[in-house]
Amino acid sequence: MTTEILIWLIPLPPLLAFFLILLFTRRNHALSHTLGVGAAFLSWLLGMIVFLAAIGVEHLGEQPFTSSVGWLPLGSDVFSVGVLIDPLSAVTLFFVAWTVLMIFIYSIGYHNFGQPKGEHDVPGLPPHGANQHGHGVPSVEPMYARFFAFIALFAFGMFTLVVSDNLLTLFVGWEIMGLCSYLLIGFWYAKPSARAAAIKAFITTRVGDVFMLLGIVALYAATGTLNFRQILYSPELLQQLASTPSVIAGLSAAGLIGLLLFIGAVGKSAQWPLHVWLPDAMEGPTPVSAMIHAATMVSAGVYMVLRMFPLLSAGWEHGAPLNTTMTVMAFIGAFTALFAATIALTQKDIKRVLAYSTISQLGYMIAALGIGAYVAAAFHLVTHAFFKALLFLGSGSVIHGMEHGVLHTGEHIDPQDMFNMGGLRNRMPITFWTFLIGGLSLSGFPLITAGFWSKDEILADAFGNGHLLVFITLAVAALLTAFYTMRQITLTFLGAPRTQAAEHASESVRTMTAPLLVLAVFAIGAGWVGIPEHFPGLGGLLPGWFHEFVGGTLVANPEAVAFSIEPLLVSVGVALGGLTLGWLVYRKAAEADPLRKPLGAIYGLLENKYYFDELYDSLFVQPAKRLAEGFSYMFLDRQVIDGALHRVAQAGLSLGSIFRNYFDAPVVNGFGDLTGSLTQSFGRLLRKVQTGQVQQYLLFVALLAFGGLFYYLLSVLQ
Amino acid sequence: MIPYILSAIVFLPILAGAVLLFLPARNRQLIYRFALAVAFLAFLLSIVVYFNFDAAGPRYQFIEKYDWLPALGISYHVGVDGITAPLVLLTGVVIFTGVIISQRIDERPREFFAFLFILASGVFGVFVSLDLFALFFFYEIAVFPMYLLIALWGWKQTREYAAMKLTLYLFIGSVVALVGALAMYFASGLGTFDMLALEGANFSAEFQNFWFPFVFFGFAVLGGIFPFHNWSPDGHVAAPTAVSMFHAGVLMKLGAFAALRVGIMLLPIGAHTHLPWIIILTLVNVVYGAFIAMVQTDFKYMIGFSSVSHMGLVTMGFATLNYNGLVGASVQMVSHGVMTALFFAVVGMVYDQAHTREIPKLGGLIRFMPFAAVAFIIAGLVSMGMPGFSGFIAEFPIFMGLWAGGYPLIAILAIISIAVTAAYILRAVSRVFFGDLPAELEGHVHDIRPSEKLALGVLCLIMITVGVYPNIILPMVQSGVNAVLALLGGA
Amino acid sequence: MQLITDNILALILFSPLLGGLIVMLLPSENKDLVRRAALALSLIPFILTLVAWFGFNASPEVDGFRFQQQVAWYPAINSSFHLGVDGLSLSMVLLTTLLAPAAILASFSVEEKIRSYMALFLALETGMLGVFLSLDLLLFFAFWELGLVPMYFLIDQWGSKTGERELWSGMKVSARRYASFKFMVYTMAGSLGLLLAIQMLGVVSGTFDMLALFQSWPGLTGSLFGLSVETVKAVAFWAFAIAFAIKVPVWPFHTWLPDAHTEAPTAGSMILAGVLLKLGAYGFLRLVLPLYPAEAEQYAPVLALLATAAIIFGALSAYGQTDFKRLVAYSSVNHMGFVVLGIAAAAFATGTESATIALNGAVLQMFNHGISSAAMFFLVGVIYERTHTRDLGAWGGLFPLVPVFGGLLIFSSMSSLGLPGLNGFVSEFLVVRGAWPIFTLFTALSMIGLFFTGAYILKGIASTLHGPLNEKWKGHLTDISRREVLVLVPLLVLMLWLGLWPAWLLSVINQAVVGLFG
Amino acid sequence: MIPLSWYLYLSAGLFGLGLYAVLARKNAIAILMGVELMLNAVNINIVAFWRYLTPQNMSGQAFAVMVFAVAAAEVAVGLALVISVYRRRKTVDASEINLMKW
Repeated sequence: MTTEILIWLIPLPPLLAFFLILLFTRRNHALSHTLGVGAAFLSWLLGMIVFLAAIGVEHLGEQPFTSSVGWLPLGSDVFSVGVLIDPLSAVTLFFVAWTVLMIFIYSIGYHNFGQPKGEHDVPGLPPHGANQHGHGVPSVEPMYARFFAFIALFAFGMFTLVVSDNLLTLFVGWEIMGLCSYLLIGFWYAKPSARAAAIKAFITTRVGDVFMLLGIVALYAATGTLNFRQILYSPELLQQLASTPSVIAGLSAAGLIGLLLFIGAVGKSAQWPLHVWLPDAMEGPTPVSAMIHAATMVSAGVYMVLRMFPLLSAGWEHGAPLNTTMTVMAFIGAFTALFAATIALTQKDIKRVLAYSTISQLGYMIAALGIGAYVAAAFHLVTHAFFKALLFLGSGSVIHGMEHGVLHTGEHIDPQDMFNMGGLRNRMPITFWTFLIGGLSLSGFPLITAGFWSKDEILADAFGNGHLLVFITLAVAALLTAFYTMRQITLTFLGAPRTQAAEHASESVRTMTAPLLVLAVFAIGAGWVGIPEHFPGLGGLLPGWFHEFVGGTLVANPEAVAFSIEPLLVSVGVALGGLTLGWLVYRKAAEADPLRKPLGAIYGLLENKYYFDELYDSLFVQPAKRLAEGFSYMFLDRQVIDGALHRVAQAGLSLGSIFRNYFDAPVVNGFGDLTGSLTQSFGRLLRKVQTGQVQQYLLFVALLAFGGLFYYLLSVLQ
Repeated sequence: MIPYILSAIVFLPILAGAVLLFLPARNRQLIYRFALAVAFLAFLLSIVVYFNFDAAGPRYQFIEKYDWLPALGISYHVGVDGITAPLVLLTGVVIFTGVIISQRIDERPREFFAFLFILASGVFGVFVSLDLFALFFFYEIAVFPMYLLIALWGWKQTREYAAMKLTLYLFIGSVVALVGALAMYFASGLGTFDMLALEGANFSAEFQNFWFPFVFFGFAVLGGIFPFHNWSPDGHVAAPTAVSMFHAGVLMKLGAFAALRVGIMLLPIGAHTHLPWIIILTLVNVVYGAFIAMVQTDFKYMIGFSSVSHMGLVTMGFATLNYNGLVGASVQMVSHGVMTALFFAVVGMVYDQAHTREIPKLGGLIRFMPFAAVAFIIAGLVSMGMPGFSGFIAEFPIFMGLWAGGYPLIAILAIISIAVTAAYILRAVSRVFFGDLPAELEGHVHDIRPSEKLALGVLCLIMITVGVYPNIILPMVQSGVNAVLALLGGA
Repeated sequence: MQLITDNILALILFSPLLGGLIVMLLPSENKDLVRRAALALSLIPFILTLVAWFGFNASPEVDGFRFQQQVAWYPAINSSFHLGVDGLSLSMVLLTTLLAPAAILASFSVEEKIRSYMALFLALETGMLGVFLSLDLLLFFAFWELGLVPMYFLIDQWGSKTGERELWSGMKVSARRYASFKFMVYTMAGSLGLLLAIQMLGVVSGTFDMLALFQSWPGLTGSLFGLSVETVKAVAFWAFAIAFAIKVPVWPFHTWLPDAHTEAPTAGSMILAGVLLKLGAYGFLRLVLPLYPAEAEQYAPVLALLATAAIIFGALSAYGQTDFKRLVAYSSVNHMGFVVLGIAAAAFATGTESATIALNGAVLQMFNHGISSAAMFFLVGVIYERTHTRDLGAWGGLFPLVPVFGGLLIFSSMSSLGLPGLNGFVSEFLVVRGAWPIFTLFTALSMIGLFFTGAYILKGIASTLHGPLNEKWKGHLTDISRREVLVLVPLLVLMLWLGLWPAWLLSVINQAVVGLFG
Repeated sequence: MIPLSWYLYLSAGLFGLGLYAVLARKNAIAILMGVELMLNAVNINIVAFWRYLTPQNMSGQAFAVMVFAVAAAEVAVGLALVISVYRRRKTVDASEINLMKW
């Protein structure tokens, strides 16, 4: 029971830190980062305890740590939320806790804690550096405290996502991270580019999110629950979902739900076609990039897919042909892996290269899941988290060093452009070596690096289960990966400095290098837990329990694919080949990229990311704007609806005046007046008789009298 | 039961009018004070009548009966029932407030008040008399002074025209009605004009069907029924404020009431035959009046036509010949009386200061006469049937009456008028009282006098009280209506 | 004490009105006194509501209407002054009495005619409470109409002074007069049908008491006015539905709303969006569903279609705005669309689990939207008071100048955007969940609206706070004041609290929903 | 004894004279005189009828006396009028006195 309580507690410290920092310690840098790091450390501590407890348990898959409380009283029953630690979340928790902690520590140095305030620094812009006895030195980030608050919230989101036992709270964490990525990418909000990037990231991921929300809703509607255990561990329920048809023809309910959820993952993990936001996200401070890309957000996508794998793969058992969802996943994953890798070849910005490599690596995992290589994907997720975090932090440290040089020399160059670097290995050795380890691990340098093992397992799975197309695509991608990784390393650290700034670059402070070292250890060691038993030589040396452990998450623990030599050779080959090629091509590279000439137009295409941004802009963004402003508001509301209302009002008024002017006044009133005037004129006629002559009057009287008399007499006589 | 109270109410004003003529013409203050005192006394008496009326008691109360011309079966026979008691109160209120408002009259106030009081006596007389002859007698007494009041004190441009028009319409109407009445007198063979007796004389269906239109329309003209409504807007506009108040507030009710008392109650069969088509005329009143009011730019004409529209509701309520309709109509008579009196009072105040009634030429008055503005707004809410005010209490049952009477279509068409009313009332309010004061009015507009505030206050108080606590009037109205229904054969 | 607990509802209902009268008696010169008094008086109904709330929760097992009170009012037509609450109305009452003090505190910055302003405001509160509290159809209508009057004057008198609106053929009127007039006449005209239908009901069933009508009316058969009862009911249903749809507002009856909201004074918009719109939705729940179950089921798809249109076009129009306040106004259309969608879904499949969930969601969404839109309007008002513009283009990069304001704006924006963890999400999720199995297509389409919600919210934030600082405001802009923060705090707390622990409210709502439609 | 008819002839003749004077003469005084004649003719009638038809009651004389009174008053008023007209217009010619013309 105590473990469950600990699990509940894991996400809380960062949340508290977030509020405390924003509400109280905004002005105090030291206090703020103490709070932030302290919170991260607490979560890390809890995470580790839980992790150890978890690996201690036999068959954690069957009896995971769970605990839940009623949350929404709905009708007769109650929707409850809670926490769940099973093997998958345990390992995820492990790497998340580590990377998060490292990133927190790293941020202290990265934002120049303890440096003077810059004269021209304003909130919302990167520090311009301060002037200290004559020459420039880095200045402290103006929004130092706020940064820690944001990443604390970010951490909260991620931990929530990992420990939650149901899709809803997972989605909560998911969206909170979305918000934080928005806030953090737009951290230097005064830069229009950063603002645009932030919005782009949020909106693009939101596309996925609304679909995912639908997926969640559909799942809830179909099963009456969102609890992972209740859904994913009842094969009959899954079977039934897989068999019932959905609203969309030819797609089972499971398939529909799976696809909807997967689209969410596509958005979050920046898979094609929703990948566009991720490279722009480099606008944020480097720790943020590491946070978003390596440790948390993008992993969240894959993590969710891993979580829901039983549902996604419902109706598919090992060896059988893939179901719709998985086919889609396999295709998109593999395609993305290759596609992103090709773009990465031509990027100048040290962080963008990593960004695209991230996309491509995530493609790997998705593809792996697509072909059912569950464990391999999880494995690669873990290793990738470590080495990519390492790489990002390393690149951050490089940029930091370069900025130092820039400030020192006053040279006006882009400190992130790799072609302005070179020969940094001497200036910043720790960064160099750690970066090298990370790079090799990324490119899958055989045997020693973590990346090799995970990547090799994916390839082996693809090959062993006969998904040749996927296998080849991934292999090519791996080759390219190795190539651009080496290109990056060569351009950055090897050769001679190309600029003044590069010469005067300096090694970063200890708070930044220490995390690099820690992560470097994992970048190598993390792989050893997953060495296949039958691997020649190394097989038995270390207990390859990872497969056993994580596989236990599933009801039917998938047994590892049989060992075969071809994929091994291929992966070794592509890794080494790519590395050497990269070195050969770029060891003498000057300002211009040697590949530009030979590739020609293709190079331009790649450099501009296949013009996807432009495409989307003209395809979606502009039309949406027109639709909103022109059609919906101006036309529909203002012209059609309001117009109609005004017509009614007009009609009423004119009706009134018609009544008045054409009926009431002439007819009704006229009639009355007419009667009056007629009477008058009649009287005017009679007036003539009034002569005023008394005797005339009397004459009339007399005549009348006689007339009357006469008449009377006549009548009497008859 | 207070003895002679009705006679007191009826004859107090006319005597006071006579006395007034002997007061020195120069001493305006004295004249005004005296008039005010008399009016207030009349008001008090009407209050006494109203609150001493026992809804549970007999149908007619405070009855007095003396022979007048026994040979012709004419007697002075007065009494109030549940329908007339509120109307007596209404008259009391209007005479009181009207006198207050007339303080601004400065040309021959003595004669003005004298005639006003004669008018008042006539009105009281009509409401209380239970004898057909006496009813006509008072009716003419009430109509005749209108002519002089309008022609002598009215709005210079149109007063002769309007006065003549009004008088002709009303006299012709009354003559037509008189013919009908005489026909009844002779046909009944009872040799009496006593209405209670005549109610008993069950006339033949043919007789009723033939004579009902005479009687009904003869009186309904004064009620402003379409197409004989046109005298009223002109009359309202031409008349001096107090007279407009009296006119729209009480006199038109006189017509409607007489149409009910003489027409419907004495000739029930005829009513059943004719009202189904007459109700269409009332519908025209309601809608058409509202629409015309909407396009008026003359403030006072707007109110005039709004009265046409609202009086249409009264006759409409009567025409349904069922419980709800009659209750609603009876309440509407009071509600509209108070409301429109207030309207005209405020319009008069505005006109006295701004010297124009063109709505577009006015504006921003609320800053100078807030009390009057608020009062006008309240009256406006009443007239647009806003719940919580007497208008709603009155109109709602009328429409229910339409449903119950099986005229759903009429109800649906008539309800349009409510929206239109809202439209023109709001328009007037926001044009006249809100916005900015036109430059040419700068310095001409001041707040109204305390006494006038008192007058407006009394009127508002009634409208709100009835709206919030309808029970203050309903029981007696119900008792009156039930009697009518009994005559109508429980229809 | 006994007296209070016995007449609790009447007290809640009339204490604001009395407060208004008291305010009118205060000296108009002493503005601060007037303001403080108004605030204090507006707190009384709130406290009373809390008393009622806890009294209500004290015995959750009791079903039906509580604290009932019946006094003869209009016996001539069998209408009585009948009050009572269930979870549905009580939550709305809580919302009203909570927002009123906030709004009054927000209007402390009003300078002209402050006394009448406050009095009208309190009167308005009574009007709204009356709708929620009355169990008599006539009474319901009475308060329904009464609420319009103060609002009309608030907009017409204290609305934004600038701005014109062209009617037709070049004829222009000042924007606030246009808005107030449109608001009043449109709503009144819309209520005419309701009025007729109510009269008809009264005539046919001889009573206006809701509880009685719920029993007698739906089961009525035979023929009325020469038509079959079904036809009559269908017509009456639409009469009701349109009146409420205009108030909600449902597309395409919504165009009065952006004008009214935009022109109304800040507090006016707060109440307008916070409570007045809820009256319409409440009408659907309280009257339409119980009185016309069959018709509601029959026409629910139409309603759902309109709701979806409201969601989509509301969001789109909001996104198309350059006026911040108008943007927020349209966001109301968008959010209320979800309420109606939920109601329509529930009407279509009464009694099912999904229906219950949808209704819960709808009611909760009413509450949430009340809070968040009020907060949004207030924040817009705050920035408007300082910069005297609402044009999104005129700001930019204000964050460094107004950090606290910025933070609060982002917070409430996120609540209005439906960010999980804040109140908006729970209700939207429930509505979508409830509607999905019933109106799958509409629900799916409404996601477009949900998507654009994000778009316009970010547009708002981005063009006020983010981007390069517009130098013009440097030094001319003070951060949000303590009083203004005080206005927001309760709202923000509720946003968070409802987001994290909605059960405290939802349990009350749920009980009512189950009791009524379960 | 003299038959009733003689009296009637007499009064008829008188009445005729009076009527002629009233209709034909221009002088207002003369017209007045004519009127007087007619009145007296009436008197003769009345008295005659009384004496011959109902001698038992006095109604005949009563009426005759009334007529005297009326005649006297009428003469007084008439003369006064004529005199005042004469004062203003210096004429008593009835044809020139048309004040009552519209």
